Amino acid sequence: MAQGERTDRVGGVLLDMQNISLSFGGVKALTDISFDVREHEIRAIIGPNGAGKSSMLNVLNGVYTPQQGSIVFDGQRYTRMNPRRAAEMGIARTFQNLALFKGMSVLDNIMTGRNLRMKQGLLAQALRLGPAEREEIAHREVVENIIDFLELQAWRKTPVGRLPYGLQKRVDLGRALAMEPRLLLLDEPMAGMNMEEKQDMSRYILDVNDEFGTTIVLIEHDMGVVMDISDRVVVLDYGRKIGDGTPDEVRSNPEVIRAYLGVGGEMVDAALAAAGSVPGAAAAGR
Amino acid sequence: MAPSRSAAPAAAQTFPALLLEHARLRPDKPAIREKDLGIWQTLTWRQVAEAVRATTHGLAALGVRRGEHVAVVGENRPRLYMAMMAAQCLGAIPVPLYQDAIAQEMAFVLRDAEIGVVVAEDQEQVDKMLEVRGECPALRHVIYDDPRGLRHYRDQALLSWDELEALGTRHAQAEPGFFQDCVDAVSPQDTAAMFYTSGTTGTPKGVVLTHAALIDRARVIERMECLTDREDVLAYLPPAWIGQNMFSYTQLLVTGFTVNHPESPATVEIDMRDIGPTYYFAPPRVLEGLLTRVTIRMEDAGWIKRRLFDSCMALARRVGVRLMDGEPVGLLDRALYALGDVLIYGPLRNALGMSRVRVAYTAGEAIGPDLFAFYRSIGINLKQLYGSTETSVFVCVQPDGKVRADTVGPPVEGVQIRVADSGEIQLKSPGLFKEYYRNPEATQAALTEDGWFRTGDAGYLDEEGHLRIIDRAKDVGRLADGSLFAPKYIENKLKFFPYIKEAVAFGAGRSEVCVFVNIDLEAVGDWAERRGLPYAGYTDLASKPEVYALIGQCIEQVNADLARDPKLCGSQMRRYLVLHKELDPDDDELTRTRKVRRAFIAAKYDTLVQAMYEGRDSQYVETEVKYEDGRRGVIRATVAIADARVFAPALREAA
Amino acid sequence: MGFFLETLFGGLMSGTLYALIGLGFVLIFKASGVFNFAQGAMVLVAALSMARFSEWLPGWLGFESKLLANVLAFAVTAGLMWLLALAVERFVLRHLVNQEATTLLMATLGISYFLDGLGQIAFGSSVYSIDVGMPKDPVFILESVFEGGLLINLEDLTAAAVAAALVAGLAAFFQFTSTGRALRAVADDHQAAQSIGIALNRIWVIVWLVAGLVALVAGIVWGSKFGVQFTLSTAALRALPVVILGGLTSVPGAIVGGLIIGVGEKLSEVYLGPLVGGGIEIWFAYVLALMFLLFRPQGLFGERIIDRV
Amino acid sequence: MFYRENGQFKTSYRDDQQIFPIRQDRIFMALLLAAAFIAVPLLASDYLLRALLIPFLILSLAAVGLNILVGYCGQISLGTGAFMAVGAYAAWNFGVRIPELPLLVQFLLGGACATVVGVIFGIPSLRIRGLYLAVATLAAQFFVDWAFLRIPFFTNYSPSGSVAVPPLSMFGISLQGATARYLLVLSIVVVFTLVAKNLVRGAIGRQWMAIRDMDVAAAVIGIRPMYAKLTAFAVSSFIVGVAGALWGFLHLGSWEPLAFDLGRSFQLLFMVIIGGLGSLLGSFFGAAFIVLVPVFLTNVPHWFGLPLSVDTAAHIEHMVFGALIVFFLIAEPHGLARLWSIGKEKLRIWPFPH
Repeated sequence: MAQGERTDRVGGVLLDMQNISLSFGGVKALTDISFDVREHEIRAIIGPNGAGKSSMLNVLNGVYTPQQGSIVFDGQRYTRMNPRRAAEMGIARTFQNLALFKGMSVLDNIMTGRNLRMKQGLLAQALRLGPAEREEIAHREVVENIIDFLELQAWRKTPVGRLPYGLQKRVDLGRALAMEPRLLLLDEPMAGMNMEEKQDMSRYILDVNDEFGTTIVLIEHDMGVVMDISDRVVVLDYGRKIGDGTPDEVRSNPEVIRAYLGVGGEMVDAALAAAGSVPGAAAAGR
Repeated sequence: MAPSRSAAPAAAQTFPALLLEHARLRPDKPAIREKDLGIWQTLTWRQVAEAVRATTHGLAALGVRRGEHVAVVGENRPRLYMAMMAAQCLGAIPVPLYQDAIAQEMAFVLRDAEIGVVVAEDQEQVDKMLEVRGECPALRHVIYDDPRGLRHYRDQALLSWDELEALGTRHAQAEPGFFQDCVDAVSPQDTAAMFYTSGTTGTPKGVVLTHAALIDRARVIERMECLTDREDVLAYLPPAWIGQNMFSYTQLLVTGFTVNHPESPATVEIDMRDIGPTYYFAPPRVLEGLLTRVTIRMEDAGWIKRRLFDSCMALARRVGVRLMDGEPVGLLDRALYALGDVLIYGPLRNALGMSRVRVAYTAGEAIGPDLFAFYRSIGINLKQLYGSTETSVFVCVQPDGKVRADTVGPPVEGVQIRVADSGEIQLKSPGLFKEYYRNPEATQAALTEDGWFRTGDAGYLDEEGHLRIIDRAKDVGRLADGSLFAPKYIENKLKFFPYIKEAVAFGAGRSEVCVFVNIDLEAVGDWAERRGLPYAGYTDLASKPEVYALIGQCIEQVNADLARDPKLCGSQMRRYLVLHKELDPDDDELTRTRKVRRAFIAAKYDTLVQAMYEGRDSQYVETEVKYEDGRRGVIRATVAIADARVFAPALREAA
Repeated sequence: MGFFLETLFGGLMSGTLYALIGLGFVLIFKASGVFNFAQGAMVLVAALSMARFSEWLPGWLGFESKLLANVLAFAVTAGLMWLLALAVERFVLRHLVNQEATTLLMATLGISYFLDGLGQIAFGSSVYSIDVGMPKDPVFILESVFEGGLLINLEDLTAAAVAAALVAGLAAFFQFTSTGRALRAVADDHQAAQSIGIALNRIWVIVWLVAGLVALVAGIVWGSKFGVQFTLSTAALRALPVVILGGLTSVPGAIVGGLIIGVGEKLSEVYLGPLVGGGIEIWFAYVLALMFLLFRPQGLFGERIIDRV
Repeated sequence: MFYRENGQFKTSYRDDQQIFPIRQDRIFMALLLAAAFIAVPLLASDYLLRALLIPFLILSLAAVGLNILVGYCGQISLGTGAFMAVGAYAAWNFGVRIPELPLLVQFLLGGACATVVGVIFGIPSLRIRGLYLAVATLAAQFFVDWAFLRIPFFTNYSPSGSVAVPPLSMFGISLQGATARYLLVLSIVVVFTLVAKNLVRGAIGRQWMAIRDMDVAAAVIGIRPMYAKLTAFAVSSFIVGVAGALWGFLHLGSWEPLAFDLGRSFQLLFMVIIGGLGSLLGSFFGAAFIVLVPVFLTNVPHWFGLPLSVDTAAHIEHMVFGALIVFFLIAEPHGLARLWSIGKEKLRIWPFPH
């Protein structure tokens, strides 16, 4: 269960971003960025605020359309993506500023993640015919497994609005997992969490990667955690790629340090502290 | 269909036989439910029997032989239960381990019982096993129930439950008759299970219990409480603890009711409300916790509701218990109580998950009379029982209608009790253990030469034949005049008062009994505020004459109690004082588990002790204290000493 | 050709009316993000009170002068509008800060119902007239260009003039007065506005007052043309497409939109109506706006909406 | 207080997902239905049925329809009246032109037509949101009003422009009596409410709510906004259309476009607001409320012996509604339904406050 074994499992290139450039009315958000993601690996995109991390994700799953560059997913080349297609191809994501469905229960929120797989027609649903009910139940079972996996049992039927922030983050992850994605995009999964919550979250992320072999791309602010759980890291700064490689390579990259120095000492501390491992991650067998 | 009393005829004298009986008599009735994936997944007796058969073959395939020990470690989980059954079918001996024990503690047991195969619940337990494998040469296989996180474990010893069953089916094809042969080979006198006593003194001891012993006790209780196969039990305590094991495993197999396993420790309360068990068991601390939650939640209620609640509870205190005991109660009170039942008691029982409880037991430690009364008064048939691992739990049980807070009821069918001159309770019972595993000297020490079991508890049978536990035998002392002196007993009685946090009784070898008292700052502080009594901190409050009066009343009540008790009336408290500081583990006055260190305190506060026995009415002391931040300081105070009202033993006849 | 131009003029004229009402919508939306469905009701109430007071006051105070009557009535009504603004802020907006736009919309629906009821209880529900002495007689212009010239209604001209004046006034108000600037600030960003110490509540009162006055003017113009009655309130709804077309946040948008709609209505009514049984001006404006929306959801002059994730 | 949930554990998802998982609720519901189907017809007077219960039920149904659109899918609509009108006129036209058509089929066809119109006017919702959409739906209102007023075909060239339904009967049972009508309406309302419930608690319902709560996230997990919104419009206007047909056939008997004007649209909107957005139960509360207030307003003064003139009463009614809307939006944005569920929760955890 050591690092060695993990890296064996990492397969060929699943996603390849080629020379992506994106701008909003003249303002350049991303400039000619290329990087690839391999099957089963955990790939981190880090960088100071406004480095274009989120824009990167939004391009990845088709919320934004880049002016230049193309996305190669699983051998298929796309110059423009749209959310629906991304979802159908098996790309799921979580959101930085929780985008849960406030009015719905934890269960229903995660159930929505199954909608692409629910085929029963309007009429069948309206009359709750056998097939419709069976389908509902079949997917309920899948969702229950996710709830079990994320240890949300105690809140199954609570409206997500009433949950504490940390739990909502977990539900968000659960909703993405319900799509049984090949590629999972995590937008600052640990933003605004305390150390303990961060450790839990990193444990879940690793477990997802282990249990389901899901390829994961995550954006993070907290270098410490990222360095600990990711196989390779891309560093962005002002929409440009300034570093790419294993955590150690990145950590020793002078340009990276400079970028972080640029935004304040504590980030560097984080970067250096990153050497020390996160118990949560350790517990998960890393 | 009508609920049938355990139809498993006397023929079935072993657990395997019982299992097959139920599979035959009630194949489609639920045997084990588990809240899993959001619903109560149900296993019928047939399914259980089938799974056990496969598992038995599986264990056999792993080379488990008759008489070998098989460890089972985890929460209450159907598969762990079935593993125990399977082991028993093989004639092997299941040894449940405490799931929260650390690896090293387990290592001892694994070595002591030469465990070859462990059935573990999940990654957490598996990790422990792998950690100590080096020290346990015998350990060959670790079977796990929940594969989560174990996917990439490459250890040869590891085996998933499914793999085990697969092995089983193959083995079954090879030797079809095997299972039945094993089952038939098991005899009632064989060892059924081994429980390690948590070992307050020295290393844990393996208590060896036979099929006959366990099953006999369960049968007796089934008759006594008229248990049927319709009962629902919630298994939420460690299965390695004989109490839980008796209720949710032995009785399950004897009576054939349904045992329910909660989803996770975090959801026990919800699951309890879901299931609404009919047959319930809880140690006092659990009941205490529930009651506290109730009071706290009521705090925030509007005043109308609170008034209603308080008045209803008052009524309940007055008549509830008597109704429960079937004593005569005025018609008006009955009517009022019925109303209260709709408004408060019923909903309360529902909130506690006890609406359906027919029989509830508590045991393990002394239970406060108020706490005890609370549950009975709202219509929950809570009763005390007395027993231990060595006695297969049931020694004494309070029969319906004869329930009192301060006794544990009469010996149940088949149990003989005698009180040694030392005051120790000794007993004979069909449920008695065979021996301590590989520990003859301990076994010998536990039994008298004429074969009675030494409980190590001091007490006596009162005139109604109810057993009354006073104290641990070793703690019981005697006053100068030779009469019985049980400090813990007295201290507990005092501590049942909300105002008293700690108490230390002195008197061994002395003429009379005196006590130190620690007031409960919260309770007394609250009491003081309500009567507008200003105070500055603990020491100040403790020295108030009003407080002394308050504590005086408590002591008086206890004395009255003691006076009613022929054996203990001698040890009524003559004098008391309220300590000027709170007893504190940091000052070594309490153990980390908050048990008073009588000797240490006696030495430390010698001046006060002297003062009490010299009859002074106040004494100046300086005491060194350690603060949280490690600084040391000195508290100087003049501690008042008061006399307590005592009662003549005669008072009993008068009353 | 002449006929066409006449229709065109007619359209422009009624367009100014729509513009006036649209102006009310825009003002309030700009400053408080509220889509004020009650604008119509405000027009109705204003018109009613104007009509009635100008009729009552002479009796009460015993004077003859029509002019004076109108002036006083105007003053009184303006006062009423001020009270209304206060009330709305105090009892509604204050409690609905940071609510969703749709919630606020429904609130204003409530207000409009309330006003409809109140207005008619207070002032009665039959048809009244306002006479502020607007020249009614038609005139012919450009007789040199077309024979017979074009028939123009002076009244409409005046209305247009008034509208123009009002817009100019408002523009000036927004540009040059500190309050006006404050309003613009608020419109741009509530938080920011508060942080630089602009009291939202005060702003709201002012804005609703202004909107009230606009409503009053609209009421006068409209009322003196068609008479004052309940239908005014719903008639105002027909001005909604104006803001849709012009963009909710743009004053010029309201004007342009108003004119477009006005013209569109008249032309369609004249040239399209007969084919489908007439009366189409009721919905034409809406369908026009709707079509338009499909291509430019934020309206002619509205700001673009970008949603971030 | 009356809830005893111990032992009501669920051993299958089927049980767990039923509409009323708690036994006490099922009992209550059963009693309620029994009362509605048996007790009421026996006891209620003709006036009560015709003037209160029938309108209440039909408006409830319409509110249910509207609630699906506004409350569940978050697409505000001010054109409900129009869709009712379409339902009513369509049903009537089918009746007139194909006399042998059974009544129920007419109603359903009415609903179908309303669906078509609803979807057409729902298309803008794909591009525009909130306020703009609200205004857009007004277009439907005005257009439809106009169409039925000015296009003679729809009124089968009746000179007066108003239409009247012939004596109705169903399965040979005459529907002239108030009781018969009441029972028919009640049955239809119950059935459609059940259908609506099934939809909102199913996959499609979750899609609607997802769109309502956070449309970007919804799109990211593969929900097609177009599908979700248009189905909402379709289902909503179908139910509203049927309600419209019932309103015309079983309540009014004869009507003209005015019966379904903008006022009606607002009235229905008020119902769902006061009753509770996103709650079918709320639709019924809202309808009851809106039906009762006028009765109240007209009767109360009489009790105090000060008769109000009809239109004064009408004006006061306006004011009260207006005030109430604002009040509810401020005090309890989730309407009566929320109050109800709070009350229910309190009963469940009684005697504890939380």
